[in-house]
Amino acid sequence: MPLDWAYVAVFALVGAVMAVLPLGVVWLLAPRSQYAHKRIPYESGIVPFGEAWSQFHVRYYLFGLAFLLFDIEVIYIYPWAVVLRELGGFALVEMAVFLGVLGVALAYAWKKGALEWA
Amino acid sequence: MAQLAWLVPLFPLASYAVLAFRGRALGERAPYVAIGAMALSALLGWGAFLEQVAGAPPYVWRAVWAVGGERTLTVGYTVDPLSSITVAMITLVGGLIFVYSVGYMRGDPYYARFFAFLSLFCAGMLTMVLANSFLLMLIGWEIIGLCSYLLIGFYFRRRSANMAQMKAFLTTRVGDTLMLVGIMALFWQFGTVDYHAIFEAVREGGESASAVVRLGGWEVPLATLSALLVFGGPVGKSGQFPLHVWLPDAMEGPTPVSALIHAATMVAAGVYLVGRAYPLFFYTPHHEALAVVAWVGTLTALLAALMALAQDDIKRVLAYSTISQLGFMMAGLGVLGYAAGLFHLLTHAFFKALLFLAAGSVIHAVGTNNIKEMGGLRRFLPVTFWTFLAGFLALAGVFPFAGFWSKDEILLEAYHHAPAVYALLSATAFLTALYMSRLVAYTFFGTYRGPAHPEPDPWTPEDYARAGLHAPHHGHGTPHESPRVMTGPLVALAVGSLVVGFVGIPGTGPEGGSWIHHFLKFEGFKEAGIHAPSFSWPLALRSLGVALAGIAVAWLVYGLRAVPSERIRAWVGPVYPFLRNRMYIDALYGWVFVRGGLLLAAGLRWFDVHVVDGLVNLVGGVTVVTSRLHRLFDTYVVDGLVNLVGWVTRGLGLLLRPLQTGRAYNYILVAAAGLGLIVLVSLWRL
Amino acid sequence: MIGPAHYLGVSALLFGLGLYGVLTRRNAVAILMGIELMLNAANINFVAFTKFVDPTFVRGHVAALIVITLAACEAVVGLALVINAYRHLETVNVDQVNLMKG
Amino acid sequence: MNAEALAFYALAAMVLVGGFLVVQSRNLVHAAISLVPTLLGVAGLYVLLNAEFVTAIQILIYVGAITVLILFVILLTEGATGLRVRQRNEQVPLALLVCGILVVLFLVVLLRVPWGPPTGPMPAYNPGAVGRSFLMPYVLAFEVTSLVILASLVGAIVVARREG
Repeated sequence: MPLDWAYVAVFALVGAVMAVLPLGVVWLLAPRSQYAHKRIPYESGIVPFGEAWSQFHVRYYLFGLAFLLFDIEVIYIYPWAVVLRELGGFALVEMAVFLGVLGVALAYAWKKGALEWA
Repeated sequence: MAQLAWLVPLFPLASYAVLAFRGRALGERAPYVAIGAMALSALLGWGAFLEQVAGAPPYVWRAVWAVGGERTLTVGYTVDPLSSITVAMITLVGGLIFVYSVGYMRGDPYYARFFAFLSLFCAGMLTMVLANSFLLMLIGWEIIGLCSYLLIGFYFRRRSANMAQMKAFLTTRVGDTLMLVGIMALFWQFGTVDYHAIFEAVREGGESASAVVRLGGWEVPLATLSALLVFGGPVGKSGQFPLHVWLPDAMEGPTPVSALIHAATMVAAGVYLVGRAYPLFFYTPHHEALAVVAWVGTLTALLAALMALAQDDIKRVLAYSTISQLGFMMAGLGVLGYAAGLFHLLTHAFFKALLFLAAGSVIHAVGTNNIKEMGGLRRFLPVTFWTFLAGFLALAGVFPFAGFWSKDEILLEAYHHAPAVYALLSATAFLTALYMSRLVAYTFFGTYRGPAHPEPDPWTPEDYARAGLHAPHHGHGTPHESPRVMTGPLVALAVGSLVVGFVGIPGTGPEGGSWIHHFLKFEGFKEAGIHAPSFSWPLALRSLGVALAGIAVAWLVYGLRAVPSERIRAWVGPVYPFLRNRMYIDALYGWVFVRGGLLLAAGLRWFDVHVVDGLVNLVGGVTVVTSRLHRLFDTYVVDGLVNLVGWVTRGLGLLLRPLQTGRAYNYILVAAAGLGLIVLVSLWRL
Repeated sequence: MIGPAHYLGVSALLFGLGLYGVLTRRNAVAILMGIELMLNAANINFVAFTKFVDPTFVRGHVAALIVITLAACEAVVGLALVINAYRHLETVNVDQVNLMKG
Repeated sequence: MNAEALAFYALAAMVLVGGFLVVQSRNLVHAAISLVPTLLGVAGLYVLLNAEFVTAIQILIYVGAITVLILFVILLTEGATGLRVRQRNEQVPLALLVCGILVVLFLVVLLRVPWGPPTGPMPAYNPGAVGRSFLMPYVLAFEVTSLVILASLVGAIVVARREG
């Protein structure tokens, strides 16, 4: 078992290296300029004012919540799929009911326009 | 199939949800939802039933709902012969009633609501039947109670309907309360509400099963007490004496409701429960709980049959006959006729639903409930007449209709186990034939008399306007036959009333017994060495003779008018008004409970007005006088004190105000501190 | 050897941190984050109990998974409330959201 | 100190430091981002506890979705613009006291409990065991959860969309 997780650790490590490596290379190789003007965001534009954070529209939150709630399904569907062959029709019906209820949720979200882009 | 039986109550429930939220939009299409759901339930229910017929073992599914220490609450369902045959009956009869309602309720401004309630009702009933624990049973039971309240008062603009629904609710509540106490006693005694566990415990008669309570010097076995308390529920729901008073009044609901609630399902719930909890009654010392059941049933059967003789409202006659037949079932169960009582439950559901629906068709045609204002209807309503006749023959117990077989079984059991019950039930059978013949004679024979007082429309023009309908204009010419959608179910139920009884023909099962006896058997009998009496020709002929005698007497009195009923009425003197006024039981309850309650309230009010208010006024007067005398004293000394009190209160308020901040995080802090305290205390005990 | 007490210790500390966050934060979202920490502490307990006390039916895992589901639902509804409150009252500080205070 | 202990202490430190940052960062965005190592650390603890499936779900749902949603809402509302606002209420000392006492009590309890051996072996294949549990003894919970999800979705949409 622990060996299996070693793969995960290696992957995580490689991922981190892949993220950090380019930055390090750039830091090593890129030439740097010392002018004060170089430190502003746009060299040839208007200096931005206000906060860098900008607010989103609520609609994007609705996508977020719909995503999260249907993401949860994996908790139930994955183990179900694993034992489906073993438990047979009963499991199928149980999952049909489960998905039926979630289908109602989806239909509601759809009808309320929570899935409409723009 | 049995594994899917849990879906059976869910289809009507879903139909209810759809109709409750979208019913208005569905309008005329509302029944399709309800009937479709019912059809699906029927499909599954019949599948499970046929599986049981084919010999599948009973299927039980249970899940833990809650655990509290040593005791667990489980929920789940059971598919066994008893529950599956009852489900099959409910879905079939219920479905036919739904179809009938399509025609009967057409044009009603609250069409969809009606079907919503019917669906919810069936959902509750099916839950109650399939439940495998007293807890889930109680949930279904309460849904049934709620729906009966809603349906009886469906014509909510009618004051009489409001009164009837309240009466039904409150009266059955008396029984339900007893039953709840009984269930709690069982839970306390056995630590579970699961049927199987409790029944096993009483069968084995272990330590917990033989617990005893002291009631004023008497040592009563707790199991017997719980059984009798649980029986309180069926007494209320199945209209047994003395809680039968609500059932005739419940005829205020639309006629399909009467058929569904007061023939096929709700009243059957009580009988079913007694059958389901049979071990609880059977394994009491000397079967004493069963004896109570038997005698309550017998008394109910006889009294209700007597009262039915003197009623003029077609539905009320049927209502009393329902009470009487329920008494028959209870008596059958009570005299060790387990299969017989439940068999009668099944056959009765068919022919009583048929009778109610046919009566509905009659009312639909003539616009009155009073049989004295009908007459000669067999020419105008041929289908209704012939189907009603089939139901009548079945109820009266004429060979070969269903009622003959089931009633004969009960009488047979009674003859062998309780002769006194047999005698009273035979008399009841005679009375049954008599009052039903009277009903048929008044309604379908003679000449058409026409309604003197047509029933008023239950709705106001505003109701129709809101539903987008036109108020129907009344004014019946000659009565006319009902549409196909109503007569179809009648014909189907009439066929049912004939053939359902055939499962009770001796020889259809193994060892010369009937099939139903074999299918619904109670294991306890074999262990206790009790054998079901075998079919006997003399007894069967005797009960047939009793039924025919009843019909003959009625024919003489009401048909040929050889002895006019008026003369009999004069001859029996005060008996007729006694029966007509329901033996004054309703009046008695009205006096004791309703008026008693009002009197108590009036007394309390008088006490309040005269004694309490008097005291208050006295104190007030004295205060006024003294305060005038001591005004100066008041101004300086008392005011000073008052101000002092004010200041102290204000100071305290300022001091305590931070506690009631209205800020959640303060409260959570206190909760966390409380958690710490709990941990500290339990640490100390660890 | 790492035993149950180790895991429960971490869980107790995490629970304490979460509770502290819930008790002291003014921002509703920050309070929600505190709650998430407490829920995670509970989940650590569930999973640790499964391994060290009662592995039958992996009950603790089932409980933890249901808690995660409920946490997601709670976050969704709670955050919706936060958004709603912000749009109506221009603040997400719970001590300023006091419409229910008399 | 073996590898397991090493991993445990590393993960515990990650969880607790992350948790500390979550509750004490002035900047809410930083707090939300600190949630990530905390939750990942908890996922690591699940690995040590042989709960592979819960680990996967922890990463997928908690780290992947809930954290994102929280960040979303922070940006949607005051976000970093609220930096100048006081972030703590007035009951900090009391809360510190209560939380401290509570944690100490918890630790005392769990040190005093006698831990016996487990009642049985862990099932070999984790998702399978979870699936069997969900579909056999806990099927009611399984179905009811779908209703909870339905209710929260409907509730959230209604609440979040309500205008004026």
